[in-house]
Amino acid sequence: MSLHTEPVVVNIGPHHPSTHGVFRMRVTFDGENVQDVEPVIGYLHRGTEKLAEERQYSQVITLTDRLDYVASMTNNQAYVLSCEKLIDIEVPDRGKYLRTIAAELQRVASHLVGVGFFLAELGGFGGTALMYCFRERERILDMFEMLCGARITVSFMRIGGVFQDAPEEFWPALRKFLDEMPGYADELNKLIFESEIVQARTKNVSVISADQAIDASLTGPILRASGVPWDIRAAQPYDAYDQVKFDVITAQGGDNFDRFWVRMLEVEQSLKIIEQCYRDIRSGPVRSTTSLLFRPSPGEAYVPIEAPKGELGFYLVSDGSIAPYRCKIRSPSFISLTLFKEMLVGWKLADIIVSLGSLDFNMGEVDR
Amino acid sequence: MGEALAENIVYRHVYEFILSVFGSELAWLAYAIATFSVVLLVVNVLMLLATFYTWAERRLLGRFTNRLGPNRAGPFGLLQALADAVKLLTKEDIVPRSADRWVFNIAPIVMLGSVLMAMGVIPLGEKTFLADLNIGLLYLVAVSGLGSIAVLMAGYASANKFSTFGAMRAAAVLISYEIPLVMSLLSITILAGSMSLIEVVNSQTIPFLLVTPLAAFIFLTAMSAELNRSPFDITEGESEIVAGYLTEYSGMKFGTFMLAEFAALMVAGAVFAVLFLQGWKWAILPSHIWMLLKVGLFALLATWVRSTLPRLRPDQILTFAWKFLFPLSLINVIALSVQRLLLADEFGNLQQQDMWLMVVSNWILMVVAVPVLIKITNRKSGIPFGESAKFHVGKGV
Amino acid sequence: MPNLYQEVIFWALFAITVFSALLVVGQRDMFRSALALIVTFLAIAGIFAQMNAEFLAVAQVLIYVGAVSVLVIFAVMFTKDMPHSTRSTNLQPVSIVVVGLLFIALSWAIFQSQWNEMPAELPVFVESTLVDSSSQLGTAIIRDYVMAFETVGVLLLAAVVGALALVRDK
Amino acid sequence: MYGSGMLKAFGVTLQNFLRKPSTVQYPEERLQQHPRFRGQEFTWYEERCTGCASCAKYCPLGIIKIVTDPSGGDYQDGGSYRIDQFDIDQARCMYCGICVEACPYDALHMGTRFEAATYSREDLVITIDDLRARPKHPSAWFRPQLAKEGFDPFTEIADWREVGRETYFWHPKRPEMVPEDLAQKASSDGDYDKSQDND
Repeated sequence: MSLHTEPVVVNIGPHHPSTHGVFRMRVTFDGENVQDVEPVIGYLHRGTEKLAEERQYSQVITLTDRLDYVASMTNNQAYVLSCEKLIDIEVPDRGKYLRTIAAELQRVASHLVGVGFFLAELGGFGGTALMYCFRERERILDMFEMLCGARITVSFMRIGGVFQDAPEEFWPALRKFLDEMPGYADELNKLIFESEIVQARTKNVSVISADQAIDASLTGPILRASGVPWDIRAAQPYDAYDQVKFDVITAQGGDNFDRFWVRMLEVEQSLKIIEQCYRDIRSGPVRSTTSLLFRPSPGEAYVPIEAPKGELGFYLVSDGSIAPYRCKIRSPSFISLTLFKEMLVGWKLADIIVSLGSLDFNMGEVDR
Repeated sequence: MGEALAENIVYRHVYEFILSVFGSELAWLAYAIATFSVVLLVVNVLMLLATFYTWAERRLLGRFTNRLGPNRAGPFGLLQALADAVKLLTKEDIVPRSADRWVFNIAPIVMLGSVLMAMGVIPLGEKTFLADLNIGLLYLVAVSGLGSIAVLMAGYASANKFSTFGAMRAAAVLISYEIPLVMSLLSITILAGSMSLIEVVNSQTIPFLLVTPLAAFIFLTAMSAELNRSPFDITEGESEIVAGYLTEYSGMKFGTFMLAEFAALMVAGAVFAVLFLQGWKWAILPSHIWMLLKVGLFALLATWVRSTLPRLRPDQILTFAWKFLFPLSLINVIALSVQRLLLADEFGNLQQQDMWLMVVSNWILMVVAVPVLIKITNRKSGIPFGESAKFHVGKGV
Repeated sequence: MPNLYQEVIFWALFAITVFSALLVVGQRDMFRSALALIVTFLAIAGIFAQMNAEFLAVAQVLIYVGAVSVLVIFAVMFTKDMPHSTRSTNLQPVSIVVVGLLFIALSWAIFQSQWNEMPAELPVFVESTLVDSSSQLGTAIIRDYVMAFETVGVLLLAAVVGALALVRDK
Repeated sequence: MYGSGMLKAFGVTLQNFLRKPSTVQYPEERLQQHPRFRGQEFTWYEERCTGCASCAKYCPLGIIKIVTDPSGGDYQDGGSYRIDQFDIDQARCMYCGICVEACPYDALHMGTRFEAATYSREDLVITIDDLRARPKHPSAWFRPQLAKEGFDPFTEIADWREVGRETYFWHPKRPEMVPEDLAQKASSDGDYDKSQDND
């Protein structure tokens, strides 16, 4: 016995409290069940790639800040690594370590934002976990301010190193953060991941299998949550990652819970990496080239890095002029949206939001 | 009803004053004005409490989330509610073009009305109540059902899909949680031997919270569902359906809805205090103060829950109601009936030592019944209860 | 003790009942019809309350307003083009005739009944009803007619189980 | 036991309830900024500026407009142009600081303020007169000489002589800091190159 009902098409976004920016979904609902999803992107398109092709290599660094604006450091890092490969220069050791520390701090900050919104998306009071996460992220941002004078749009890295050495007050602040952060992470575990309601809501929901994830070329925590131990930091080390030891976190479920849980565990690993960098960093120069303006010989370069959200890389083609001929951005957020429909169809309205959050994408990076 | 009102001190004074001024031939006027003034007093107490609570909840939530909360308007931000009201009043009143204008406008009034009507039977202190209905508990349930009609009206009339989602969810929650709620009220009736709220308070030689913890648990759960409070706030689920049935409301219509919601929480707190915490009774302090403190305790608890727990999915909420709460409330009612049958004397009254016996047996019942029922529900459906906190994490490379 | 105020209130409730009942059939918008039905139920509950049948009044609100009308609205929500769904059909003349006949029959029954005789048979019961109708009802249901009450309960349970069995996913 | 996870969550919120709030009351209290903070209100030292327009050239957004006049001054080696116009369109500025990094004469510094709300966009354009008139609170961003002297840009106003000069090639010569060296660092100041100071 069944009742004839008509599906409802609902536009979720671009203005919706939890679509992570101006993201729009055309969702076809049968009651509360999702029948079809169509992501609509492009509301934040700023033409970053074309802007980059109009600017000198060193000026593009400031544009990369604005791609994934919750993880500017890693954007900088991906871009300058590609540039360094293009003009073939070596970064001094201290510069490498500083970059690694900054990138890992940024990873912690980015994951904190992702995990902080988790509880809000599940429908808890929008401020609880978020405020706790932002409180800790604030300390990271304070450290970024010490490093480079800005908190979000950092422009910290330069081609050939970082722009300047860390000030002396940075190191005690980092030490304090490293000492206190595990306690706060434990608090977040208790608040979010051990709660039965959270587990009931997210376990076995929107499962992505390992094969599906690989086929869709997903990377980052989403891929690792499906059980694939692929981490570019371990597989193709860049900067100082070949000098540090850390575990590649994987989970087996591939569901919403595991995607967040992998992020939470990666925070732990990031702290471990920073700890080692803090121990191993030695005196020395932080930057090898001092010129803002250069003309690389014609060629191309692509260096992938493990950004908080997955593999990020800038494919640069040089024609010998002062600006890149082509700058293609391989952004993890955009590719994370590939499996969107497969993830959501068959689940409920309430699950859409959580699954969306579990991808932890950023519209600045999706639309570029 | 009128007799109970006549005991009211405000009523008596106003009535006598008007009689003394106009003479006894205008008794109907005195009756009308005196009744009106008492009703006005009670309604205003409720409204004042609700507006105060909007501030208090935001301050408390602020502290729970490691912030300060509103503290700018007036000392400690106490005038924040006033500032909000002024802001809402000066906002443009927008009605969507395709909305059913008439229903759209009347919905907030129905919502507030249902809450105010519930206030009619609740004793706010010793000898401070409007009416002592002998079916007070049923009246409360009946009147609170009206609020859901208002939600349905708002959801339909807004001509917005998010609003419709919210309204349908509200209806589903109402139908499901009314039953455990009534069951928990029934267990109170069994204990007190009356449905009058005054009688319920008078019969509480021991707080019923101790005597029947299961009923208190069911009441709190069902009430938070009826009030759209976390973790059952799917009706407004701001992360999913924007603001549910409130999506299209603006200005003071929105304000009326919010006021009604907070007032409903106050009413629920008062009901909880009356049913489970001996109402106005306690030592030393005046009865009204005790009542206020108990309502405040309930509000604090509600805020704490709101700050901590995320929301369940609608299907999980319904499963929770039908497969867990409903059997649990049946067990409780049956257990209490049997206890009363065994323990009551020939006049059907319960002595205090019998009550203590019930305290012991009911706590044992709770400790046994809840885990067993959870196990059964978990095995059968597995939906509302996830696994307990065990993580399976493999390390790669 | 029918006095002026009670008369006024009764006639007001009566007017509301009749008017909203007319609205139920006269509205084009089915949702508004359902709302008018709720108003009718409420007004009838008011009449019950005025007759000191408080339990009945509250039960009316609880069951009809709280539950039945919500189900009605649920059902109404399934209709297509809700705002214009109530249309007159060619059965209108037939229905007018049927309603007219029903009205005549009811009126005849009302005027034929010997109303004056009835209180004479049940004076004690009426008096006690005025005092505490709900406890009287409770006693009647749980003590005197408990068998019938439980039978109805079992019947309803069977109906619920049957309904569940019908809609269950195979 | 089932439900223990939720109870722990309640414990966490209670713990935070009793903790000191992590926010501050903004207009009355302010968070401490780092001297490197890149803010608004560029600090410009006209005496040091030669009008080379490096800043305008390196600005990724092209929002700096410099009009110079070679007729008046001696613009040969070591000399400077007369600067007629120096507009920074703050409304489009993203405070990346590349103009400061590009300035070869340490004439342009980032500012330290961040409250520049205005009612119209035109008010956000910093003209040369604004630059001259504004109190000089130079940020230590890319100006390590300021950080080295312990200059506090939030309270002090720095004269152009006080901010000093740093060669552009200071990076390799910098004594490096590791956490253990911090105490030592405090005593080993002043070994940067001041030979190119042309004040």
